[in-house]
Amino acid sequence: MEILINIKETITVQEALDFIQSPECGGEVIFAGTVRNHTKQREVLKLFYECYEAMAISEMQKIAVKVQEKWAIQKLVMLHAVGDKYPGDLAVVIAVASAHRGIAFDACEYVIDLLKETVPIWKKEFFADGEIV
Amino acid sequence: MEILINIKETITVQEALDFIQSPECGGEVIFAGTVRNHTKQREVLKLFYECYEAMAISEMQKIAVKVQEKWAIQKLVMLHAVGDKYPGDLAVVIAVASAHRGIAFDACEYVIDLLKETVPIWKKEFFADGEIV
Amino acid sequence: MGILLFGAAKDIAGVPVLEKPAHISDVAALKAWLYEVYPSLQQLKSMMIAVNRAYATDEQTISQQDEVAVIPPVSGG
Amino acid sequence: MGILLFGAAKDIAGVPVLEKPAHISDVAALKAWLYEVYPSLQQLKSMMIAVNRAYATDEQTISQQDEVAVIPPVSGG
Repeated sequence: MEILINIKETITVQEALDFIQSPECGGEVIFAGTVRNHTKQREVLKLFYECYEAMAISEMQKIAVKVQEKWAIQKLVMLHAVGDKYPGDLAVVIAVASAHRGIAFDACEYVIDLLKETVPIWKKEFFADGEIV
Repeated sequence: MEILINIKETITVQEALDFIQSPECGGEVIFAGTVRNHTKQREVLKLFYECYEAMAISEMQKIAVKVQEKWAIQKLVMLHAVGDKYPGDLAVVIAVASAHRGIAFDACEYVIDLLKETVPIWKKEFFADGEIV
Repeated sequence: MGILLFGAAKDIAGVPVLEKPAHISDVAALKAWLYEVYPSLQQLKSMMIAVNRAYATDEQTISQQDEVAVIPPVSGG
Repeated sequence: MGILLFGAAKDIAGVPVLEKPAHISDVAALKAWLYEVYPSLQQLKSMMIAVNRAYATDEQTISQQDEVAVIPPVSGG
């Protein structure tokens, strides 16, 4: 399995596509998480993502190892943005390429679920009403 | 639910992204199906996709209606390429945007599964050994 | 209107459109006639008939104004 | 090495790094000390300790050379 893991200011779906698309794989599943302009009906101005980068990369690598143990996936991309992010901005991109689409869906969902549970990245929400959580 | 359905010579993931990304939705799931350079260990030179376009569009609309009945999806894109397609070329793109990622994964997989079952599109495989199936 | 043929059905018949005999008035009769004229159609894993761009049951009637199509197993995606 | 603080834990402590008292030799003792010095940390839904960039159990020992971090509930993605 080829793996691309990256944490940086700005991420794009295109760089994930560029890495996973290949004539060997038939099915690619991509999850893109974007900043929403509301959380539970409250207007969001921006998010600020911080991360414990060395450990975050290590935890992402552990997720990749688990994926490899579970499924025959050819390529896996995990990208996470950090810093100030505004509504509509990309926060996370997960991309999986496989010969069989069923396992690509399963693996992609598994990765984003696990990333949200284990990878040390934190967001602060700046609401329009002035609160910061 | 906003819907984009298109059948044409060349499709891109970007046009699906442009349609579904919005500050209202948090999660986007995209399936991209590309032409593989092999089928069951046999080298593929190209595929030729033909379609019964008017009925294909109608069947895709029926899928969209089913999706809408099942899940709270904000946006749905179904793109299919036709004509000669070579290994690495995009054949199909499904994209779903939703506030909740779980249903976006479910809906996206449902759409591609159903599309492969019901939409009148046919591919001819041109193998390196000369056979056409 | 004629009968549209696609994919493997078109290859077997060798033409993209067939003239529909006037006596055929439902899907079951159309299928029987097609299998008789082109026995190789029986090799298809499935053969659906679409009437006015929607999958039709065997019981569905066909009039001269209907758009009729022969749908071999689809293989998009 | 110092103790790294992130997210809500950093906000509660008001600093990104703390000096680790020399007498603390395992994760359980570190947690107890943190809760004593910063009682507000008890309001966190969870507080994990990472030792050398991996989640640690309460029993894990900590030496002066280890990289130790306080991990409040993560919220990436």
